[in-house]
Amino acid sequence: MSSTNLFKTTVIQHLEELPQTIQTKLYEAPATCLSIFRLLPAVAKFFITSMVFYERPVSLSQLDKWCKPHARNRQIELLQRLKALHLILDVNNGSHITLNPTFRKNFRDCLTGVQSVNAFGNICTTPDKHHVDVSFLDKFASQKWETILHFMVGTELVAAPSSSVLSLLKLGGLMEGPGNSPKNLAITNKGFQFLLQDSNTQIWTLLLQYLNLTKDLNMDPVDVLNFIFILGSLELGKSYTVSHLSATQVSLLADLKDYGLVYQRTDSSSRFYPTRLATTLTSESSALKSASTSMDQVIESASTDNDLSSGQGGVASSTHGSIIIETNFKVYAYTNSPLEIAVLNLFVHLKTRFANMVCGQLTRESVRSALQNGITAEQLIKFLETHAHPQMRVLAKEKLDKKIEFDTNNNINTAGGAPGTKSDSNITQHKLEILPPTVVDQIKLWQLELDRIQTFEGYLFKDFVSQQEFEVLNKYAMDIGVLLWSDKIKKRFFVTKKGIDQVADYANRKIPSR
Amino acid sequence: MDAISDNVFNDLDTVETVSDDPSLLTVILDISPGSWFQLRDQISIVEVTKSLLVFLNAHLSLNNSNQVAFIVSSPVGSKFLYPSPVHGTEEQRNKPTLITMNMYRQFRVVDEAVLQDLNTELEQIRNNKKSYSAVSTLAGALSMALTYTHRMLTLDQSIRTTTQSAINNTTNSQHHHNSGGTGNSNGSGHSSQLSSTNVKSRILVVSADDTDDLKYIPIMNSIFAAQKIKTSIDVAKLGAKNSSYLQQASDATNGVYLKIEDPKGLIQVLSSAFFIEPSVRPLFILPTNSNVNYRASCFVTGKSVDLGYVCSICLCIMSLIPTDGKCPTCDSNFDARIIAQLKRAPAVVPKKRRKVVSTAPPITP
Amino acid sequence: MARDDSDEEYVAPGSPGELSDDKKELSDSDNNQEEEDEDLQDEDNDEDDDDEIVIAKRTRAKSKATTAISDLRGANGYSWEDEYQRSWDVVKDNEGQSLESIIQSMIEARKKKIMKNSSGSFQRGIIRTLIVIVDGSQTMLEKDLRPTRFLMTLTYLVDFIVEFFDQNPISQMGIVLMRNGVATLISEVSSSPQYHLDNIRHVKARQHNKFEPKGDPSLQNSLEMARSLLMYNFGNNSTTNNNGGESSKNSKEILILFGALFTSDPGDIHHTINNLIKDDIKVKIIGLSAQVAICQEIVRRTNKLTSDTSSCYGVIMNEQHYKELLLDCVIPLPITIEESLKQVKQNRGVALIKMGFPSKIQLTTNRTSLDWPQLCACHPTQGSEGSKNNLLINDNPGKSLVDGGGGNGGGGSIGGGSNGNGINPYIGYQCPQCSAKVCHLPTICPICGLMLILSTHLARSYHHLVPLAAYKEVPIAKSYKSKYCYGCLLLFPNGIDDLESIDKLLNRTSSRYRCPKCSNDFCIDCDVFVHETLHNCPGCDSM
Amino acid sequence: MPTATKGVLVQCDPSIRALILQIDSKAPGIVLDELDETHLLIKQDQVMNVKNELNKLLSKNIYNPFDEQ
Repeated sequence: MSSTNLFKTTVIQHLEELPQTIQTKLYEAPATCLSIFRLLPAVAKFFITSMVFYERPVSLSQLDKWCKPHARNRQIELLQRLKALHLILDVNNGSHITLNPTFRKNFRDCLTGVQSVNAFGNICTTPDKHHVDVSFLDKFASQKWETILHFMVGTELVAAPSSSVLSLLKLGGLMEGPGNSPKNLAITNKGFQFLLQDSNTQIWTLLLQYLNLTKDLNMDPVDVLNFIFILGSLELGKSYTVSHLSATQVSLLADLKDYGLVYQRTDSSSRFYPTRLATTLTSESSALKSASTSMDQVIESASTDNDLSSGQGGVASSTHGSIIIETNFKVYAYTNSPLEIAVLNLFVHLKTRFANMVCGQLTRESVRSALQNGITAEQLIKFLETHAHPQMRVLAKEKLDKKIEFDTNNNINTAGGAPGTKSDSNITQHKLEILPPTVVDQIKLWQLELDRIQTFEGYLFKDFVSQQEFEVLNKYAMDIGVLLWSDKIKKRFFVTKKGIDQVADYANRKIPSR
Repeated sequence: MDAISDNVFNDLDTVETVSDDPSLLTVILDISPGSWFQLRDQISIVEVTKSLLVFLNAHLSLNNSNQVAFIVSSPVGSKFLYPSPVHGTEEQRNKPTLITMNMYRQFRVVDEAVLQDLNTELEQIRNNKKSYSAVSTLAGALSMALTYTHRMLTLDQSIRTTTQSAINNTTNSQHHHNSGGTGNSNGSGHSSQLSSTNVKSRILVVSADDTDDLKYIPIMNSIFAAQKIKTSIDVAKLGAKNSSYLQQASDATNGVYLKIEDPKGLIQVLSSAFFIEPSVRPLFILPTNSNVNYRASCFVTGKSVDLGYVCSICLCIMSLIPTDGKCPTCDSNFDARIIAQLKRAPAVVPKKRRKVVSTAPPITP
Repeated sequence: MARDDSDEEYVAPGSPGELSDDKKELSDSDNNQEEEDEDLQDEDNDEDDDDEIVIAKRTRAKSKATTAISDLRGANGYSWEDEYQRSWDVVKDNEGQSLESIIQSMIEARKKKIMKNSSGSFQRGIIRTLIVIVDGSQTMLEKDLRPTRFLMTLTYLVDFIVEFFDQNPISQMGIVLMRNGVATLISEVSSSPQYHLDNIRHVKARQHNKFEPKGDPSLQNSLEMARSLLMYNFGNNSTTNNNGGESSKNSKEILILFGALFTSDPGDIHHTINNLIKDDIKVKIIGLSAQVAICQEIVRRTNKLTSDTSSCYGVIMNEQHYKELLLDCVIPLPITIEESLKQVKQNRGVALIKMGFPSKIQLTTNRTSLDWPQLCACHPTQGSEGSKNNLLINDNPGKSLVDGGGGNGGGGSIGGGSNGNGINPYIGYQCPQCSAKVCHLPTICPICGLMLILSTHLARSYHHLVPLAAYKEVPIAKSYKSKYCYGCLLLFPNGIDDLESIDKLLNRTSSRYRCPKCSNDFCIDCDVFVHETLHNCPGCDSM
Repeated sequence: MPTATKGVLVQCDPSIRALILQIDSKAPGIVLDELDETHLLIKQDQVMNVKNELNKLLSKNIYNPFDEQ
């Protein structure tokens, strides 16, 4: 959940920064409305839906009545957000709000199913000569996507991704090096962090980079965004016609093919297939998991060996967790994918490798090396959480339930008195601890340990003649925000490197004039 | 550990606590013809269903992994319309579609299934004479909703081998047929097992039944089960009267109970008051427009009582002392002396009243 | 951490051991037991081991005979006596038969066993008053249950309390700690689970100083205290009214969680037992180490059993079994034939209770509910200790306000005052007889003395009265008429074409469980859920 | 007339400060000024050196599970 929130905010942030005219243009497409709606936080979704079928403006005081006092802050923040997106508009001097009319119309059309023909892509009616099924698409998508990731971790014997991908990686600061030759590129700190995110986040990171590029490429950002959002609502395994797309979108298609988001047999082919990576763009989690993708394939092949039921294949491709962490910092990962092992190797001291799993240990050294690569403790923990084995999740859930049960238990005798109200507030006191708390705390401590000292370059001012002289300069430094440290008694203070010129100037003006 | 107040440790707490977990919404529509006949001037079943479908669409649009179920309860029986296990056979597929092809796929699948099956269901009621007299099967529908919810909540990871693949087959075949051969969809089939541990769920009951002749014990059992699996029961009551059982159901499960005066505005109420997801419920003040009545109903007359007699063996509630001195439910003979005491005219003098009282077991000393 | 769930699973091997041998020892150990009782204090350490083993075998034989044992762990009784079972040993490879079906049938078998079938209509004493006596003697520090016997007992007790009030909503409970030769009341008789849970937590928190297990246990002292508690909570009625009807509608019960192997009493415990019988108090005992003769006698005599005490006196074999035994005590006791005969003989009917079903008062504005503290007429009858600690609003003004109008209401307080009992200050209930407002249910109206209860409280017990018939497993066949579970739409596996192969797959099931009434098929999960939680058949109620 | 000294301000807890002073005592010329309990002024080119030394010192006290094997 946390990692998906991460990408959501970045997408939303990107949208928030767009000028209003572009935003309004975006809202003209029902698919985009739906996708943007999905990206909003839960409470915002509620506000929006409650206004979709309500024509008149809603007064803010009315809205306040919905929220419990402790949620007030969140509500205000959300409204700010929605205003930034121009989803809601102020009317009556800000005492009332109303939904963006374009958005309201299109979202409502979307819900009631009366939108225009093309809103959710145009399905090819004729059968494809070259049969394409879902498993093929999955394979295609994961192959394309993994190529990129493998290239980033530097796995050998992997064909380099196309040059457009490379330039995107470079532009996004994920890799750096002279020129665009694949050999010269090296992964950056940001790139390491990128690897630890789930594939949805990764794709969005790249797509956002792409959006930044659109201006240089003379592409209409609205067109691009609309297409991306439409992709998110297409059906997996169906082919769509290229003919209805705008020129911008057709050129976009070629690039998306490189990322594995869509499949097109040849560049001139009149149809394209969205892959799972694309259809889950605006959804939660069912996309291919970055590092665990290959491990799913292992499961899949294993399951076919065991002749399990046919439904298993589909299930396996979306199984997510595979990592078990014990309280003694031992890590077991059921994988044999070089990619996942490479990622794990970033912060786990791997010891043993078996046919379908690797064992290792989180050590101070291994975590430190990751931290020194710019990966934060937070990211490590999130990665481990999202990739935790389902069994760990189940156990954590059980523990949490027990805690809550123990704490509340008030829904037993108060059959009349709304049991949920109290227990709900209690639930928030306990968090789901998927990872052993010892490990989580230790990783954080290791990060703290790394920055035991904080250093600032700058200048120390001392040897003031009078207290007043000190006060004047000290105050000035503080006012312009360059003061880092000061000691009134010993009459010394420290300013940043940036501030030294200003402070020195000021001192020269003040002190001689005295 | 407490001593560490570094922001590294606090960061996690500031992350939004409201999760966007997928949620399951089960709608139960009571289509007993009698009650809707009463409302014929205001709204028809089809109109209500249309509103409900938009409501379901809105729920689906919240989150890609959200799921819905639709159950109708009629005097003929309760039935799943969506997900419908029988749906998707060859004949069904060739029927003309009721929903425009342009609708968003997830919505279309649900809406189509519900509308088609609702029509057959209404047809059945029309042909069935029994339907005009029989009692409501809402309790059964609630039970079905709960078993279904239970299934969705507790898809056990450890037994994935068969059950889950089977479940996926159900839902997938579902999609498969409804959407004309999509193959493996990424819709509910997938998310169902992904989210097995953190699905939230709620049930919405839409009823226009004013008779309130629900079976008491099954309804109560359902309420307790809903409490246990932390599922809220929301109730949208149309018609003239409040339903005390449904009020109790929503009150006891932290649900929303609203009596809708003007059914024309149903969609607005659905999309606001009934749209509070379980995950954000702690943040909202739940709407209500009635005082809950916890009166029990008499086992003999079926009327609700606020002052009654209870058999100490089977705990059945009676509004009157039975004339034959026997419990109507368990046939035990009542103690004649106690009956005599109870039958005595209501005592005005406090002392006598205390005697009456003394037959009751003291719960507090 | 085991990745594979099946590692956790111990599959019971075929019927072990011979009973006859064990039974012989049983009589031997009985003698041992008697001697032991005579010099309880002098129980010697070097003999201890021998005794334990004999006794252990005895209880094992017992449990086997009565089948009330854990079926998840080894069937040999103690799990550590079992031959080591590897979960993969159970799986026999049957020439390419899919493992999947075997595993599934194993899982189903496990689930099936979890359910205890208790259909058949019983008359039960549903309004129960139960005193739980927890052993707090030195023996409870033993670490054979992790982390200690005492701590585990308290942990399980929490579950028990929750479950108890869930199933017996209009019952009361009290908790007594048996420690250092005396009985200490740690939780007064109350019908609020929260109150007990708070007290248990309190004991847990101070288990290393104030409530550290210490000294010898005294059964007599604790039984006497429990008896007086029970009599106090019933006394008023039976003396003034003297109609004796209580015995059928109210059951007085004591549950002892006994870790020691002896009791150190100030007087003659047999005298106490006689008193218990006279007052119609039933005692159940769960032993944590071995069977003790005096316990057996208490149980046998108070429950009027002839010889087999296993239904009321169990000795745990492992942690799982402990929990099972404890949770067994949640189910209301059936009224014995003897008692119902007695009733008929004396020509006395059962009691009829007048009760009020108050309506909830919650301040509401037009559309929203408001949380607003209200005044109430009831006073904190129990747990005054607790209410002193967390007072929301000053007690005194409330008192004067209510006292003005109150008859025997006693001291009143503002609704939130008595939070020790887990009362919500925002919700009030109005007595239908005198319109007084009370803050929690069930209770007795402080003004008019009417018993006030929510219909939901009664309703929680109804499923005991109308038990749902067990679903029957559908026999294996080539094809079935049902394709999916009626309750949850789960697809069932198809029929087995090759019926001959069934012999090899002993455990194979059809995965269908049919309701005898409505003939709908359900999956095992729904079966468990329907019978354990819902108590409604979705099929029958939909017809 | 006040003077400005170029340097790097180090913010740390007292225990680390003590360690840095210890490093300084072995190889003098690192620390320019001791400002207060939690601040030190050190030479700009010595920052990496101090960090490395510090890591070495701190690592001494860390248990490494692989040392035993």
